[in-house]
Amino acid sequence: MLIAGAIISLVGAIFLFLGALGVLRMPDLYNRMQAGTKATTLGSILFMLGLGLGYYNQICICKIILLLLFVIFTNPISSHALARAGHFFGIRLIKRSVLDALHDAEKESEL
Amino acid sequence: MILTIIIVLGILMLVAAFLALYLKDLLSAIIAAGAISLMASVIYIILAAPDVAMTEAAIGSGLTTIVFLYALHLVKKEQGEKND
Amino acid sequence: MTIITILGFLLIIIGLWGMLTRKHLFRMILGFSIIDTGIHLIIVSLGYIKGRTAPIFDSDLSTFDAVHKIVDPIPSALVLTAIVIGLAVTALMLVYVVQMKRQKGSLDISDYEELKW
Amino acid sequence: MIKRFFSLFFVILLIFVFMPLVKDIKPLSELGVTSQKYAKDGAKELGAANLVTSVVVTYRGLDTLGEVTVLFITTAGIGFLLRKRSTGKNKKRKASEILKSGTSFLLPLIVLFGVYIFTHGHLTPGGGFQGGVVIASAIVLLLLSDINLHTDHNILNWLESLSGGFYIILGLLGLLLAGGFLDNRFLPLGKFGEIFSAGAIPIIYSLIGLKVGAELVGIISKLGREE
Repeated sequence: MLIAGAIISLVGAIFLFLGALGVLRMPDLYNRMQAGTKATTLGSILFMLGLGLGYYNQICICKIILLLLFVIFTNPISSHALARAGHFFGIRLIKRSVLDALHDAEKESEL
Repeated sequence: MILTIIIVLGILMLVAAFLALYLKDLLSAIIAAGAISLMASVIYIILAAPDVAMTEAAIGSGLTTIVFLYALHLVKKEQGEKND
Repeated sequence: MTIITILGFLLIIIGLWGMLTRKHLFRMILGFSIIDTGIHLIIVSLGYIKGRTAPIFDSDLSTFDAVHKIVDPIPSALVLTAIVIGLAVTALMLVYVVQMKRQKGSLDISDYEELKW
Repeated sequence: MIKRFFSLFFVILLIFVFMPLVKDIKPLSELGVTSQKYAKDGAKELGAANLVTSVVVTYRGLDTLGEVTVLFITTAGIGFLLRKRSTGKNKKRKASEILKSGTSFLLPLIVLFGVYIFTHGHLTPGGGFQGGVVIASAIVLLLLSDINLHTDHNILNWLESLSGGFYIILGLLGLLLAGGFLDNRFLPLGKFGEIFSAGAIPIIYSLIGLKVGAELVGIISKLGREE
Protein backbone atom coordinates (compact mmCIF):
# COMPACT_ATOMS: atom_id res chain seq x y z
CA MET A 1 0.00 0.00 0.00
CA LEU A 2 2.76 2.37 0.94
CA ILE A 3 4.67 1.72 -2.27
CA ALA A 4 1.59 2.26 -4.46
CA GLY A 5 0.92 5.53 -2.67
CA ALA A 6 4.53 6.59 -3.12
CA ILE A 7 4.43 5.88 -6.85
CA ILE A 8 1.21 7.84 -7.32
CA SER A 9 2.61 10.80 -5.37
CA LEU A 10 5.77 10.67 -7.47
CA VAL A 11 3.69 10.91 -10.66
CA GLY A 12 1.84 13.84 -9.13
CA ALA A 13 5.10 15.55 -8.26
CA ILE A 14 6.29 15.10 -11.86
CA PHE A 15 3.12 16.80 -13.09
CA LEU A 16 3.65 19.66 -10.66
CA PHE A 17 7.21 20.06 -11.94
CA LEU A 18 5.97 20.09 -15.55
CA GLY A 19 3.45 22.76 -14.60
CA ALA A 20 6.19 24.93 -13.12
CA LEU A 21 8.31 24.39 -16.26
CA GLY A 22 5.34 25.38 -18.40
CA VAL A 23 4.85 28.60 -16.47
CA LEU A 24 8.46 29.47 -17.17
CA ARG A 25 8.64 28.41 -20.81
CA MET A 26 5.29 29.21 -22.41
CA PRO A 27 5.09 32.28 -24.66
CA ASP A 28 2.09 34.33 -23.51
CA LEU A 29 -0.23 34.79 -20.53
CA TYR A 30 -2.97 32.39 -21.56
CA ASN A 31 -0.63 29.53 -22.38
CA ARG A 32 1.16 30.01 -19.09
CA MET A 33 -2.10 30.05 -17.21
CA GLN A 34 -3.22 26.87 -18.89
CA ALA A 35 0.00 25.10 -17.96
CA GLY A 36 -0.17 26.45 -14.44
CA THR A 37 -3.76 25.32 -13.95
CA LYS A 38 -4.18 22.02 -15.73
CA ALA A 39 -0.90 20.45 -14.71
CA THR A 40 -1.08 21.60 -11.11
CA THR A 41 -4.69 20.47 -10.71
CA LEU A 42 -3.86 16.96 -11.87
CA GLY A 43 -0.60 17.02 -9.96
CA SER A 44 -2.14 17.99 -6.64
CA ILE A 45 -5.00 15.50 -7.08
CA LEU A 46 -2.54 12.67 -7.68
CA PHE A 47 -0.28 13.81 -4.86
CA MET A 48 -3.07 13.87 -2.31
CA LEU A 49 -4.48 10.54 -3.51
CA GLY A 50 -1.07 8.98 -3.10
CA LEU A 51 -0.79 10.42 0.39
CA GLY A 52 -4.19 9.01 1.32
CA LEU A 53 -3.34 5.56 -0.04
CA GLY A 54 0.01 5.51 1.69
CA TYR A 55 -1.32 6.33 5.15
CA TYR A 56 -4.61 4.50 4.76
CA ASN A 57 -7.27 5.02 7.38
CA GLN A 58 -10.86 6.13 7.09
CA ILE A 59 -10.71 9.63 8.58
CA CYS A 60 -7.70 10.44 6.44
CA ILE A 61 -9.47 9.29 3.25
CA CYS A 62 -12.57 11.35 4.08
CA LYS A 63 -10.52 14.49 4.64
CA ILE A 64 -8.58 13.93 1.43
CA ILE A 65 -11.77 13.50 -0.59
CA LEU A 66 -13.08 16.80 0.81
CA LEU A 67 -9.80 18.51 -0.05
CA LEU A 68 -9.91 17.08 -3.57
CA LEU A 69 -13.45 18.34 -4.12
CA PHE A 70 -12.38 21.78 -2.97
CA VAL A 71 -9.35 21.83 -5.28
CA ILE A 72 -11.42 20.58 -8.23
CA PHE A 73 -13.97 23.35 -7.75
CA THR A 74 -11.77 26.30 -6.88
CA ASN A 75 -8.79 25.90 -9.21
CA PRO A 76 -10.63 26.18 -12.57
CA ILE A 77 -12.90 28.97 -11.33
CA SER A 78 -10.02 31.14 -10.15
CA SER A 79 -7.99 30.66 -13.31
CA HIS A 80 -11.09 31.35 -15.42
CA ALA A 81 -11.62 34.63 -13.60
CA LEU A 82 -7.96 35.56 -14.01
CA ALA A 83 -7.90 34.77 -17.73
CA ARG A 84 -11.10 36.71 -18.32
CA ALA A 85 -9.78 39.71 -16.45
CA GLY A 86 -6.59 39.53 -18.51
CA HIS A 87 -8.60 39.43 -21.72
CA PHE A 88 -10.67 42.48 -20.83
CA PHE A 89 -7.58 44.27 -19.57
CA GLY A 90 -6.27 44.10 -23.11
CA ILE A 91 -3.51 41.51 -23.02
CA ARG A 92 -2.95 40.20 -26.51
CA LEU A 93 -2.68 36.61 -27.63
CA ILE A 94 0.57 35.50 -29.20
CA LYS A 95 0.67 35.84 -32.99
CA ARG A 96 0.72 32.13 -33.71
CA SER A 97 -2.57 31.36 -31.97
CA VAL A 98 -5.57 30.72 -34.18
CA LEU A 99 -8.72 31.03 -32.10
CA ASP A 100 -10.08 33.65 -29.70
CA ALA A 101 -13.60 32.51 -28.89
CA LEU A 102 -14.36 35.23 -26.34
CA HIS A 103 -13.41 37.97 -28.81
CA ASP A 104 -15.59 36.39 -31.51
CA ALA A 105 -18.53 36.08 -29.14
CA GLU A 106 -18.21 39.73 -28.15
CA LYS A 107 -18.22 40.79 -31.78
CA GLU A 108 -21.28 38.68 -32.48
CA SER A 109 -23.19 40.21 -29.61
CA GLU A 110 -22.30 43.69 -30.78
CA LEU A 111 -23.60 43.10 -34.26
CA MET B 1 17.05 18.65 5.98
CA ILE B 2 14.91 21.12 7.92
CA LEU B 3 17.86 23.49 8.12
CA THR B 4 18.13 23.40 4.31
CA ILE B 5 14.44 24.24 3.95
CA ILE B 6 14.80 27.14 6.37
CA ILE B 7 17.86 28.52 4.58
CA VAL B 8 16.20 28.30 1.14
CA LEU B 9 13.03 29.95 2.46
CA GLY B 10 15.07 32.65 4.18
CA ILE B 11 17.00 33.52 1.04
CA LEU B 12 13.75 33.61 -0.95
CA MET B 13 12.20 35.90 1.67
CA LEU B 14 15.11 38.33 1.55
CA VAL B 15 15.03 38.38 -2.27
CA ALA B 16 11.27 38.95 -2.22
CA ALA B 17 11.71 41.81 0.26
CA PHE B 18 14.20 43.53 -2.05
CA LEU B 19 11.88 42.94 -5.00
CA ALA B 20 8.97 44.45 -3.08
CA LEU B 21 11.01 47.59 -2.50
CA TYR B 22 12.74 47.96 -5.86
CA LEU B 23 10.49 46.52 -8.61
CA LYS B 24 9.27 49.15 -11.04
CA ASP B 25 5.77 47.74 -11.38
CA LEU B 26 3.76 48.41 -8.22
CA LEU B 27 1.45 45.42 -8.77
CA SER B 28 4.39 43.01 -8.86
CA ALA B 29 5.81 44.62 -5.74
CA ILE B 30 2.55 44.01 -3.87
CA ILE B 31 2.51 40.37 -4.98
CA ALA B 32 6.12 40.00 -3.79
CA ALA B 33 5.17 41.37 -0.38
CA GLY B 34 2.38 38.78 -0.21
CA ALA B 35 4.88 36.03 -1.05
CA ILE B 36 7.00 37.02 1.98
CA SER B 37 4.05 36.29 4.27
CA LEU B 38 3.35 32.99 2.53
CA MET B 39 6.91 31.79 3.12
CA ALA B 40 6.78 33.05 6.70
CA SER B 41 3.73 30.86 7.31
CA VAL B 42 5.72 27.79 6.22
CA ILE B 43 8.41 28.78 8.73
CA TYR B 44 5.78 29.02 11.47
CA ILE B 45 4.78 25.41 10.75
CA ILE B 46 8.44 24.41 11.21
CA LEU B 47 8.51 26.38 14.47
CA ALA B 48 5.54 24.31 15.78
CA ALA B 49 3.01 27.16 15.88
CA PRO B 50 0.08 26.03 13.67
CA ASP B 51 -2.29 28.74 14.94
CA VAL B 52 0.06 31.50 13.87
CA ALA B 53 0.67 29.76 10.54
CA MET B 54 -3.05 29.70 9.75
CA THR B 55 -3.48 33.35 10.65
CA GLU B 56 -0.45 34.48 8.70
CA ALA B 57 -1.44 32.50 5.59
CA ALA B 58 -4.97 33.87 5.64
CA ILE B 59 -4.24 37.47 6.61
CA GLY B 60 -0.71 38.19 5.44
CA SER B 61 -0.92 36.71 2.00
CA GLY B 62 -4.67 36.92 1.45
CA LEU B 63 -6.41 39.91 2.94
CA THR B 64 -3.44 42.29 3.06
CA THR B 65 -2.86 41.79 -0.67
CA ILE B 66 -6.54 42.37 -1.37
CA VAL B 67 -6.59 45.57 0.69
CA PHE B 68 -3.46 46.82 -1.12
CA LEU B 69 -5.00 46.03 -4.49
CA TYR B 70 -8.23 47.84 -3.67
CA ALA B 71 -6.26 50.90 -2.55
CA LEU B 72 -4.15 50.78 -5.73
CA HIS B 73 -7.35 50.61 -7.76
CA LEU B 74 -8.75 53.67 -5.98
CA VAL B 75 -5.54 55.64 -6.47
CA LYS B 76 -5.31 54.73 -10.14
CA LYS B 77 -8.90 55.75 -10.69
CA GLU B 78 -8.04 59.20 -9.36
CA GLN B 79 -5.11 59.40 -11.70
CA GLY B 80 -7.12 58.73 -14.81
CA GLU B 81 -5.39 57.20 -17.77
CA LYS B 82 -1.87 58.25 -16.82
CA ASN B 83 0.07 55.20 -15.85
CA ASP B 84 2.13 54.35 -12.80
CA MET C 1 16.11 28.78 16.42
CA THR C 2 18.75 31.42 16.07
CA ILE C 3 18.91 31.46 12.29
CA ILE C 4 15.26 32.51 12.14
CA THR C 5 15.93 35.28 14.65
CA ILE C 6 18.70 36.58 12.37
CA LEU C 7 16.33 36.32 9.40
CA GLY C 8 13.75 38.38 11.27
CA PHE C 9 16.34 41.08 12.08
CA LEU C 10 17.44 41.19 8.43
CA LEU C 11 13.80 41.63 7.35
CA ILE C 12 13.36 44.47 9.86
CA ILE C 13 16.48 46.22 8.57
CA ILE C 14 15.44 45.84 4.92
CA GLY C 15 11.97 47.16 5.69
CA LEU C 16 13.35 50.13 7.61
CA TRP C 17 15.77 50.92 4.79
CA GLY C 18 12.86 50.83 2.35
CA MET C 19 10.77 53.11 4.54
CA LEU C 20 13.60 55.62 4.84
CA THR C 21 14.79 55.78 1.26
CA ARG C 22 11.85 55.09 -1.02
CA LYS C 23 9.81 58.09 -2.09
CA HIS C 24 6.57 56.44 -3.17
CA LEU C 25 3.97 56.24 -0.41
CA PHE C 26 2.90 52.71 -1.29
CA ARG C 27 6.48 51.50 -1.03
CA MET C 28 6.75 52.94 2.45
CA ILE C 29 3.67 50.97 3.53
CA LEU C 30 5.12 47.85 1.91
CA GLY C 31 8.27 48.42 3.99
CA PHE C 32 6.11 48.70 7.09
CA SER C 33 4.45 45.36 6.37
CA ILE C 34 7.87 43.76 5.86
CA ILE C 35 8.94 45.07 9.28
CA ASP C 36 5.74 43.57 10.71
CA THR C 37 6.56 40.13 9.33
CA GLY C 38 10.10 40.34 10.70
CA ILE C 39 8.91 41.20 14.21
CA HIS C 40 6.44 38.32 14.21
CA LEU C 41 9.16 35.91 13.10
CA ILE C 42 11.44 37.03 15.93
CA ILE C 43 8.77 36.70 18.61
CA VAL C 44 7.71 33.22 17.51
CA SER C 45 11.31 32.03 17.19
CA LEU C 46 12.04 33.11 20.77
CA GLY C 47 9.49 30.59 22.06
CA TYR C 48 10.73 27.61 20.07
CA ILE C 49 12.44 24.74 21.84
CA LYS C 50 14.21 22.15 19.74
CA GLY C 51 12.45 18.84 19.26
CA ARG C 52 9.15 19.73 20.92
CA THR C 53 5.62 19.79 19.52
CA ALA C 54 2.80 22.30 19.33
CA PRO C 55 0.86 22.99 22.57
CA ILE C 56 -2.28 21.04 21.67
CA PHE C 57 -3.26 18.07 23.80
CA ASP C 58 -4.46 14.95 22.01
CA SER C 59 -3.90 11.21 22.23
CA ASP C 60 -0.16 11.59 21.68
CA LEU C 61 0.39 14.34 24.23
CA SER C 62 -0.90 13.81 27.75
CA THR C 63 -1.16 16.51 30.38
CA PHE C 64 1.33 14.87 32.73
CA ASP C 65 4.56 15.27 30.78
CA ALA C 66 3.49 18.33 28.83
CA VAL C 67 6.07 20.52 30.53
CA HIS C 68 8.86 18.62 28.80
CA LYS C 69 7.15 18.19 25.45
CA ILE C 70 5.57 21.44 24.25
CA VAL C 71 6.92 24.73 22.96
CA ASP C 72 6.11 28.01 24.69
CA PRO C 73 2.45 28.96 24.02
CA ILE C 74 2.68 32.62 25.06
CA PRO C 75 4.58 34.03 22.02
CA SER C 76 2.12 32.28 19.69
CA ALA C 77 -0.79 33.88 21.52
CA LEU C 78 0.79 37.33 21.38
CA VAL C 79 1.62 37.10 17.67
CA LEU C 80 -1.89 35.86 16.90
CA THR C 81 -3.39 39.17 17.98
CA ALA C 82 -0.52 41.22 16.54
CA ILE C 83 -1.12 39.92 13.01
CA VAL C 84 -4.78 40.95 13.01
CA ILE C 85 -3.90 44.41 14.34
CA GLY C 86 -1.22 44.67 11.63
CA LEU C 87 -3.84 44.16 8.92
CA ALA C 88 -6.14 46.80 10.41
CA VAL C 89 -3.34 49.35 10.78
CA THR C 90 -2.15 48.71 7.21
CA ALA C 91 -5.67 49.25 5.91
CA LEU C 92 -5.93 52.52 7.86
CA MET C 93 -2.62 53.75 6.42
CA LEU C 94 -3.73 52.88 2.90
CA VAL C 95 -6.95 54.80 3.33
CA TYR C 96 -4.91 57.78 4.52
CA VAL C 97 -2.80 57.50 1.37
CA VAL C 98 -5.93 57.49 -0.76
CA GLN C 99 -7.17 60.62 1.02
CA MET C 100 -3.78 62.34 0.61
CA LYS C 101 -3.87 61.54 -3.08
CA ARG C 102 -7.34 63.07 -3.30
CA GLN C 103 -6.26 66.22 -1.50
CA LYS C 104 -3.02 66.90 -3.28
CA GLY C 105 -2.88 64.65 -6.30
CA SER C 106 0.52 63.19 -5.67
CA LEU C 107 1.90 59.95 -4.30
CA ASP C 108 5.46 61.20 -3.84
CA ILE C 109 6.48 61.93 -0.28
CA SER C 110 8.70 64.87 -1.26
CA ASP C 111 5.66 66.80 -2.52
CA TYR C 112 4.26 67.00 0.99
CA GLU C 113 6.37 69.72 2.48
CA GLU C 114 4.22 71.26 5.18
CA LEU C 115 6.26 69.74 7.96
CA LYS C 116 9.61 69.82 6.21
CA TRP C 117 12.57 71.32 8.01
CA MET D 1 22.13 62.62 -1.33
CA ILE D 2 22.69 63.92 2.21
CA LYS D 3 19.38 62.37 3.14
CA ARG D 4 20.41 58.97 1.83
CA PHE D 5 23.62 59.05 3.86
CA PHE D 6 21.55 59.98 6.86
CA SER D 7 19.28 56.95 6.37
CA LEU D 8 22.27 54.67 5.86
CA PHE D 9 23.80 55.99 9.05
CA PHE D 10 20.55 55.40 10.89
CA VAL D 11 20.21 51.81 9.65
CA ILE D 12 23.84 51.01 10.56
CA LEU D 13 23.28 52.50 13.99
CA LEU D 14 20.26 50.24 14.41
CA ILE D 15 22.35 47.23 13.38
CA PHE D 16 24.97 48.10 16.00
CA VAL D 17 22.34 48.54 18.67
CA PHE D 18 20.68 45.24 17.94
CA MET D 19 23.81 43.17 17.30
CA PRO D 20 24.50 42.30 20.95
CA LEU D 21 20.85 41.37 21.41
CA VAL D 22 21.01 38.89 18.55
CA LYS D 23 24.34 37.53 19.71
CA ASP D 24 23.15 36.95 23.26
CA ILE D 25 19.93 35.17 22.40
CA LYS D 26 20.31 31.55 23.39
CA PRO D 27 17.75 28.98 22.33
CA LEU D 28 15.46 28.07 25.18
CA SER D 29 15.95 24.70 26.80
CA GLU D 30 13.16 24.88 29.37
CA LEU D 31 9.87 26.71 29.56
CA GLY D 32 9.64 29.90 31.58
CA VAL D 33 7.89 30.00 34.95
CA THR D 34 4.56 31.28 33.62
CA SER D 35 4.52 28.86 30.71
CA GLN D 36 5.33 25.98 33.03
CA LYS D 37 2.32 26.82 35.13
CA TYR D 38 0.12 27.07 32.03
CA ALA D 39 1.42 23.76 30.70
CA LYS D 40 0.96 21.98 34.02
CA ASP D 41 -2.43 23.28 35.09
CA GLY D 42 -3.95 24.84 31.98
CA ALA D 43 -5.75 21.81 30.63
CA LYS D 44 -7.04 20.77 34.05
CA GLU D 45 -8.17 24.24 35.09
CA LEU D 46 -9.88 25.39 31.92
CA GLY D 47 -10.57 22.16 30.07
CA ALA D 48 -9.36 23.35 26.66
CA ALA D 49 -7.14 21.07 24.60
CA ASN D 50 -5.50 23.89 22.67
CA LEU D 51 -3.25 25.71 25.09
CA VAL D 52 -2.84 28.76 22.83
CA THR D 53 -6.60 29.23 22.88
CA SER D 54 -6.76 29.14 26.66
CA VAL D 55 -3.95 31.69 26.84
CA VAL D 56 -5.64 33.99 24.32
CA VAL D 57 -9.18 33.75 25.65
CA THR D 58 -8.80 33.38 29.38
CA TYR D 59 -5.33 33.86 30.84
CA ARG D 60 -4.62 36.91 28.72
CA GLY D 61 -8.21 37.80 27.92
CA LEU D 62 -7.67 41.48 28.62
CA ASP D 63 -5.10 41.58 25.80
CA THR D 64 -7.69 40.23 23.41
CA LEU D 65 -10.23 42.76 24.63
CA GLY D 66 -7.77 45.56 23.89
CA GLU D 67 -7.00 44.07 20.50
CA VAL D 68 -10.67 43.96 19.55
CA THR D 69 -10.96 47.58 20.68
CA VAL D 70 -8.06 48.61 18.42
CA LEU D 71 -9.71 46.80 15.54
CA PHE D 72 -12.98 48.63 16.21
CA ILE D 73 -11.23 52.00 16.31
CA THR D 74 -9.41 51.41 13.02
CA THR D 75 -12.65 50.32 11.36
CA ALA D 76 -14.35 53.46 12.61
CA GLY D 77 -11.45 55.55 11.30
CA ILE D 78 -11.66 53.96 7.87
CA GLY D 79 -15.40 54.55 7.78
CA PHE D 80 -14.83 58.17 8.73
CA LEU D 81 -12.17 58.73 6.08
CA LEU D 82 -14.12 57.07 3.30
CA ARG D 83 -17.35 58.96 3.74
CA LYS D 84 -19.76 58.70 0.89
CA ARG D 85 -18.90 61.02 -1.95
CA SER D 86 -21.53 61.85 -4.49
CA THR D 87 -20.01 60.87 -7.78
CA GLY D 88 -21.72 59.40 -10.76
CA LYS D 89 -21.90 55.66 -10.99
CA ASN D 90 -19.50 54.32 -13.53
CA LYS D 91 -20.18 51.26 -15.56
CA LYS D 92 -18.66 48.00 -14.47
CA ARG D 93 -18.19 44.79 -16.33
CA LYS D 94 -20.59 42.05 -15.39
CA ALA D 95 -19.18 38.94 -13.81
CA SER D 96 -19.17 35.82 -15.91
CA GLU D 97 -21.67 32.99 -15.54
CA ILE D 98 -19.08 30.48 -14.36
CA LEU D 99 -17.92 32.74 -11.56
CA LYS D 100 -21.48 33.39 -10.44
CA SER D 101 -22.53 29.75 -10.27
CA GLY D 102 -19.22 28.78 -8.74
CA THR D 103 -19.69 31.40 -6.06
CA SER D 104 -23.20 30.22 -5.26
CA PHE D 105 -21.78 26.74 -4.72
CA LEU D 106 -18.62 27.69 -2.85
CA LEU D 107 -19.86 30.51 -0.61
CA PRO D 108 -21.84 28.36 1.88
CA LEU D 109 -18.96 25.92 2.08
CA ILE D 110 -16.45 28.64 2.90
CA VAL D 111 -18.73 30.21 5.53
CA LEU D 112 -19.33 26.75 7.03
CA PHE D 113 -15.58 26.20 7.16
CA GLY D 114 -15.14 29.52 8.97
CA VAL D 115 -17.81 28.60 11.51
CA TYR D 116 -16.16 25.22 12.01
CA ILE D 117 -12.82 26.91 12.65
CA PHE D 118 -14.11 29.20 15.36
CA THR D 119 -16.37 26.70 17.12
CA HIS D 120 -13.55 24.15 17.31
CA GLY D 121 -10.97 26.67 18.46
CA HIS D 122 -10.47 24.97 21.81
CA LEU D 123 -9.77 21.54 20.28
CA THR D 124 -7.81 22.07 17.07
CA PRO D 125 -5.54 24.82 15.73
CA GLY D 126 -7.59 27.85 14.84
CA GLY D 127 -10.08 30.05 16.57
CA GLY D 128 -11.96 33.29 16.37
CA PHE D 129 -9.44 35.35 14.44
CA GLN D 130 -8.82 32.72 11.77
CA GLY D 131 -12.52 31.92 11.39
CA GLY D 132 -13.38 35.60 11.05
CA VAL D 133 -10.74 36.01 8.36
CA VAL D 134 -12.09 33.01 6.43
CA ILE D 135 -15.60 34.48 6.54
CA ALA D 136 -14.24 37.83 5.34
CA SER D 137 -12.55 36.11 2.41
CA ALA D 138 -15.89 34.51 1.50
CA ILE D 139 -17.38 38.00 1.40
CA VAL D 140 -14.53 39.09 -0.89
CA LEU D 141 -15.56 36.31 -3.27
CA LEU D 142 -19.14 37.61 -3.12
CA LEU D 143 -17.98 41.17 -3.86
CA LEU D 144 -15.96 39.95 -6.83
CA SER D 145 -18.71 37.85 -8.33
CA ASP D 146 -21.78 40.05 -7.95
CA ILE D 147 -20.50 43.55 -8.36
CA ASN D 148 -23.73 45.45 -7.79
CA LEU D 149 -24.20 43.97 -4.36
CA HIS D 150 -24.51 46.40 -1.48
CA THR D 151 -23.49 44.97 1.83
CA ASP D 152 -26.03 46.13 4.33
CA HIS D 153 -24.03 48.18 6.79
CA ASN D 154 -26.81 48.25 9.33
CA ILE D 155 -26.68 44.49 9.71
CA LEU D 156 -22.91 44.59 9.97
CA ASN D 157 -23.03 47.31 12.63
CA TRP D 158 -25.64 45.45 14.64
CA LEU D 159 -23.72 42.19 14.41
CA GLU D 160 -20.52 43.84 15.51
CA SER D 161 -22.01 45.75 18.41
CA LEU D 162 -24.07 42.81 19.64
CA SER D 163 -21.13 40.42 19.62
CA GLY D 164 -18.91 42.99 21.31
CA GLY D 165 -21.53 43.64 23.96
CA PHE D 166 -22.11 39.98 24.66
CA TYR D 167 -18.36 39.51 24.93
CA ILE D 168 -18.23 42.09 27.72
CA ILE D 169 -21.33 40.59 29.37
CA LEU D 170 -19.74 37.14 29.40
CA GLY D 171 -16.62 38.64 30.93
CA LEU D 172 -18.69 40.30 33.66
CA LEU D 173 -20.55 37.01 34.28
CA GLY D 174 -17.17 35.41 34.85
CA LEU D 175 -16.40 38.15 37.34
CA LEU D 176 -19.67 37.58 39.19
CA LEU D 177 -19.99 33.80 39.14
CA ALA D 178 -16.40 32.55 38.90
CA GLY D 179 -12.88 33.70 39.64
CA GLY D 180 -12.44 36.90 37.67
CA PHE D 181 -13.06 38.92 34.54
CA LEU D 182 -13.36 36.65 31.47
CA ASP D 183 -13.11 33.52 33.60
CA ASN D 184 -14.71 30.68 31.66
CA ARG D 185 -15.62 28.41 34.54
CA PHE D 186 -19.14 29.63 35.24
CA LEU D 187 -20.35 27.01 32.77
CA PRO D 188 -19.61 23.31 33.44
CA LEU D 189 -16.26 22.22 32.04
CA GLY D 190 -17.63 19.04 30.46
CA LYS D 191 -15.60 16.11 29.18
CA PHE D 192 -12.10 16.93 28.03
CA GLY D 193 -11.78 16.90 24.24
CA GLU D 194 -15.46 17.22 23.23
CA ILE D 195 -17.03 20.18 21.50
CA PHE D 196 -19.28 21.20 24.42
CA SER D 197 -16.49 21.47 26.91
CA ALA D 198 -14.10 24.07 28.30
CA GLY D 199 -16.83 26.17 29.88
CA ALA D 200 -17.46 29.43 28.07
CA ILE D 201 -14.39 29.33 25.79
CA PRO D 202 -16.26 28.22 22.61
CA ILE D 203 -18.94 30.88 23.14
CA ILE D 204 -16.41 33.65 23.77
CA TYR D 205 -14.29 32.62 20.81
CA SER D 206 -17.35 32.47 18.54
CA LEU D 207 -18.27 35.99 19.59
CA ILE D 208 -14.72 37.16 18.88
CA GLY D 209 -14.91 35.44 15.49
CA LEU D 210 -18.19 37.15 14.60
CA LYS D 211 -16.83 40.52 15.68
CA VAL D 212 -13.55 40.20 13.79
CA GLY D 213 -15.35 38.88 10.71
CA ALA D 214 -17.86 41.74 10.74
CA GLU D 215 -15.11 44.32 11.13
CA LEU D 216 -12.95 42.93 8.33
CA VAL D 217 -15.97 42.66 6.03
CA GLY D 218 -16.72 46.29 6.87
CA ILE D 219 -13.19 47.41 5.96
CA ILE D 220 -13.13 45.50 2.69
CA SER D 221 -16.60 46.40 1.52
CA LYS D 222 -15.98 50.07 2.32
CA LEU D 223 -12.78 50.00 0.27
CA GLY D 224 -14.37 48.05 -2.56
CA ARG D 225 -17.59 50.02 -2.75
CA GLU D 226 -15.83 53.39 -2.95
CA GLU D 227 -16.17 55.03 -6.33
